[in-house]
Amino acid sequence: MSEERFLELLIGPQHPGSGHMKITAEMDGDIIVGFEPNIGYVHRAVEKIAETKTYMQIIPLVERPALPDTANHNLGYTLALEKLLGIEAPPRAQYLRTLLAEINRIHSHLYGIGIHGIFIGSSTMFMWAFADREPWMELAQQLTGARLTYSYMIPGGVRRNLPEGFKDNALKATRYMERRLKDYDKLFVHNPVTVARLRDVGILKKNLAARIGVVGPTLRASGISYDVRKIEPYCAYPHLDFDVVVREEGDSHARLLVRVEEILQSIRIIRQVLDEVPDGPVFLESYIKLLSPKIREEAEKTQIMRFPATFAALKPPKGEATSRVEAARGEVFYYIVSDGSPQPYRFRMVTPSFRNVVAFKYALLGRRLADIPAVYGSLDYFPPEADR
Amino acid sequence: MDIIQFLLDLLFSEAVFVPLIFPGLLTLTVVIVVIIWFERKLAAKVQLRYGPLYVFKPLGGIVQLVADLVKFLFAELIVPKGADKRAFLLSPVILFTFSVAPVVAIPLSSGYAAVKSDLTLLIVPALLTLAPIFVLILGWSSDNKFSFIGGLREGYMMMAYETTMFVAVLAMAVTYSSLSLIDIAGKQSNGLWGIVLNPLAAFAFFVAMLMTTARFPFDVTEAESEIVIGPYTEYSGIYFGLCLGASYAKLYVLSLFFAVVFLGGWNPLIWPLNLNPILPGVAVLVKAFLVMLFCVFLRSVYPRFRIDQALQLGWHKLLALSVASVVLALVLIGLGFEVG
Amino acid sequence: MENTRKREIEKKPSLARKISKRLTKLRPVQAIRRWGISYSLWPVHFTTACCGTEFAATSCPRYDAERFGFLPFVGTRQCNVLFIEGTLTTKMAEAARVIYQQMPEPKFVICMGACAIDGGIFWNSYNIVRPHEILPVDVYSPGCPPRPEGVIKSVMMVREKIREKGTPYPED
Amino acid sequence: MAGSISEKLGDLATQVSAVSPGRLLITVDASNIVETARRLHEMGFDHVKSVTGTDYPDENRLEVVYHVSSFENLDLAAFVLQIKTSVNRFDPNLPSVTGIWPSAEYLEREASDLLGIRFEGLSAKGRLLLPETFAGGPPLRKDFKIRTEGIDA
Repeated sequence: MSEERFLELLIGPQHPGSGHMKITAEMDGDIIVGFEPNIGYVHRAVEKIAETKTYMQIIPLVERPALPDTANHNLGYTLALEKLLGIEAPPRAQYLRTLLAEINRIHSHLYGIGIHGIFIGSSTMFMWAFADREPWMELAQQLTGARLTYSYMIPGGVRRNLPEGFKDNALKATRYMERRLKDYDKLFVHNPVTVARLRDVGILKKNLAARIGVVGPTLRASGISYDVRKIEPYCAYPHLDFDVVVREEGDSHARLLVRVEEILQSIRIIRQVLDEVPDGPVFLESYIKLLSPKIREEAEKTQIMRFPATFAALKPPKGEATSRVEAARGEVFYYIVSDGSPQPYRFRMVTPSFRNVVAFKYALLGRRLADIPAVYGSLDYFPPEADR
Repeated sequence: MDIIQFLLDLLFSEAVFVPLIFPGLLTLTVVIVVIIWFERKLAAKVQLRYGPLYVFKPLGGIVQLVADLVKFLFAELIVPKGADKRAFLLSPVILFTFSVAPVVAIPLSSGYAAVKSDLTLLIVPALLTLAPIFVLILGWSSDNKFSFIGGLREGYMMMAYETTMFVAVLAMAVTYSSLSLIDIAGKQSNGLWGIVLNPLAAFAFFVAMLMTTARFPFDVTEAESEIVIGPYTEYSGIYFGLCLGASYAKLYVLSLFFAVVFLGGWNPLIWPLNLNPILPGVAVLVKAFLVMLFCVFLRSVYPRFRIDQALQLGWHKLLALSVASVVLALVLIGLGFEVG
Repeated sequence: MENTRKREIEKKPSLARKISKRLTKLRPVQAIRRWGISYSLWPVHFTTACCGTEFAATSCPRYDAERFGFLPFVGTRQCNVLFIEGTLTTKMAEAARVIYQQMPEPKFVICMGACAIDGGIFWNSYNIVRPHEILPVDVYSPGCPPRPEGVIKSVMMVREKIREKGTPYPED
Repeated sequence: MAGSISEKLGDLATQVSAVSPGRLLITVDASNIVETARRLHEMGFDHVKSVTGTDYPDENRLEVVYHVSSFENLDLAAFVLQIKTSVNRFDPNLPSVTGIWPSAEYLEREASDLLGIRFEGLSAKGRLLLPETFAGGPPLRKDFKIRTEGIDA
């Protein structure tokens, strides 16, 4: 009899609340007594393929697993590669990188909020968040030429200079976003039903969160002020003034609020970057010198950089490099082993979603069936990123 | 000739005309088509979109649901391997029938009703009680865990909302000291509508109505991110259309009921117009339609409650509220307040 | 004796079927059917990979595919379009086949993204499947990821296909 | 930092050195990995960022790398420790550190899935990322070949 007490529920991979994974949930009535996420449905072997590609070809590759958050993944890889090459981008490029990273953080957070909304039944929040992603993607498109897959950061700088009129558009977008966040607050974030659904659901206590190693907003919602932008500042972050958003509750609602408040911090950063961006080249002078005079002239005129020919077979010296950056979902960690050939000998990428997948088990045991989507959405779990 | 005359008489007799044409099946179909279109358009408006548009552009895609129905009609009907075939195929039909059936007891004017009984106030909720049983059956017969959970949730919700609903109806019966809907509507002719007389009962009934028809924020039986579409998960083709239709039919019937009991029925229309049975009926229909619109509009405002929260609300708050409404009605009567 | 009885049993449903078949072959009925299906393409909720983000953007305010009656829906039994959103991994391919079989006829498959065409950037991965090997694909939408306009275009192409060629009946 | 760590680890570690700002390299023997983990955990390094390996078929060894840092102690968080150890390619056995760092669970499962390292004491069995039916060796080993661009591709 005792075995039949529990109902084994297979959720996914085709299920509106599962995303790209299969969840095996054991239910005792409405209570979850066993929870096992079965991931790997989007495992596309990024780490193995990277070993067959040149260093420049890996840039688009690392973006694909985390499509809503490409800029930060691109940035992390570029930083690791620059460490291997022993170069550093010029200051203006550093600011432009920060700019794109923050724009990307905003629209990635909006993506997370929207998915969280639809998971607990608010289709309007989903639509609004996705509608308000568009201005930011439009901005990024103005800067880089692509909607999602920017490939903007290259070793030694960035691909394009700031286009004309960008500052006005960006400021307009920040003002719009601030206005919209107030609307979100009324409709969704502090809607009584939302609060009832999310508060005290899926709690990760402070020491538990540190022990199981979750990252990003999930960690910060549990009261740990860990943000790579402050711990190990990169790009222009040391010169910028912003706060790390921390909440103590550790529940789903706290994670949602962290996301909302981080959008405000990102807006603050974008405003500072637009004001303070220094003049100068956006690509390393020593690389620009390698270009043929004609191409160099053209690049100077259009402000769109061209790769020097050496980039086709970029050969970093033998060695290892690690880098970490704070992507929208948390810390991305890269570890590259070079053997001096044009392809990396070993390429390792640890994504935030992969490190957060462990949180499901701890946050959901003993909760109810309806809490699965509420917690899932709050972790902002993006399966392709986790599976790589 | 006699036969034709007989058939015409039969068709226009209230016993046939009411359930089949107005306000029965035919009107219901049109109302469903329009209300779902409105639902999608309204949600789209809130969500900064257009919603269905190109299917018949001059009228803003109003026939979108007709296209969907045609698609469902011609789609393959799949009976899952493990399903109990008879129950699987029969229960949606019965569900739909029982969801529409109460319409016969709702009078649309003082002289226009199929069932001329003194107990119509009770007939409508009583008939509606039968429908959820078939949701349970179809959830069970689908041989799918999500359908099963959905069916169970419907069962739980049924227990929670029906008590409230009946107590609220009882409160209105006390207020009007009558069990006949015609009487009740008649007593509101002085402009004192039920919603003014007993707002507590109106509110409790309205929330119970949201629960029974699975509207937001009590969408727990069809909560898509948890249990796909609940009991209807395995239904394809026109059978899914029937299940969907049943839920809207229920909303329609309850909205008519709400309009008659709480919103004054056909009352704004004055005496000469009352002679034609259709015109007062249209007034009721318009009121019911507005109630339906409000119900479906909630979709774009609220997320959904968890099942335990919905039940808690049903048992703890709403039941208390409905009991309070009975007390209010008794007080009104006790003060010698004569209605109508 | 047994034979005739058997024939009777076989004949009985076939008469009803014949009538319904005759009816559905009528020109106006066919026209209505095509019109209905072409304006009511419901893709099933099945995100295979990262193109899902752009797919979601397609039904959201700026692109609003619901204008065309394109309503992403949750259950397999009610939908008639299977969107392969990007890479199909070995694990996911099994699910994709099951979902395709669960969907009622008539059904259509749209492949989104370069990965769904021939692997795209992941062409040499050990864990991917090319969708055309396991599913009858109707329309491809190229790009990495395709822009939402491209997704809407692919829906339009399916619509045109239905209108021009019609769709097979399940029993044919 | 390197000094205090090497003091804490004593002769467990064969090498403790700072390789770049904020990065420390610790080399230990495979048998000492759990003890090293325990001592580092006592120091406040509370989570694992990455568990992975690099295959060196020529030297017949699989270099396993743990990247460790801290969340709760923000001074330690500025450092990422790179704990390296080597195992035999043909018999890659390692004790699991999940007892000390639960955050290593999925990372170790991934490493055992993709690199074929057996972690003793890892409770979860079965594959993590690859399908159960996956044939062929661990894909991240160097002898697992995939197609490459070129004339013969």
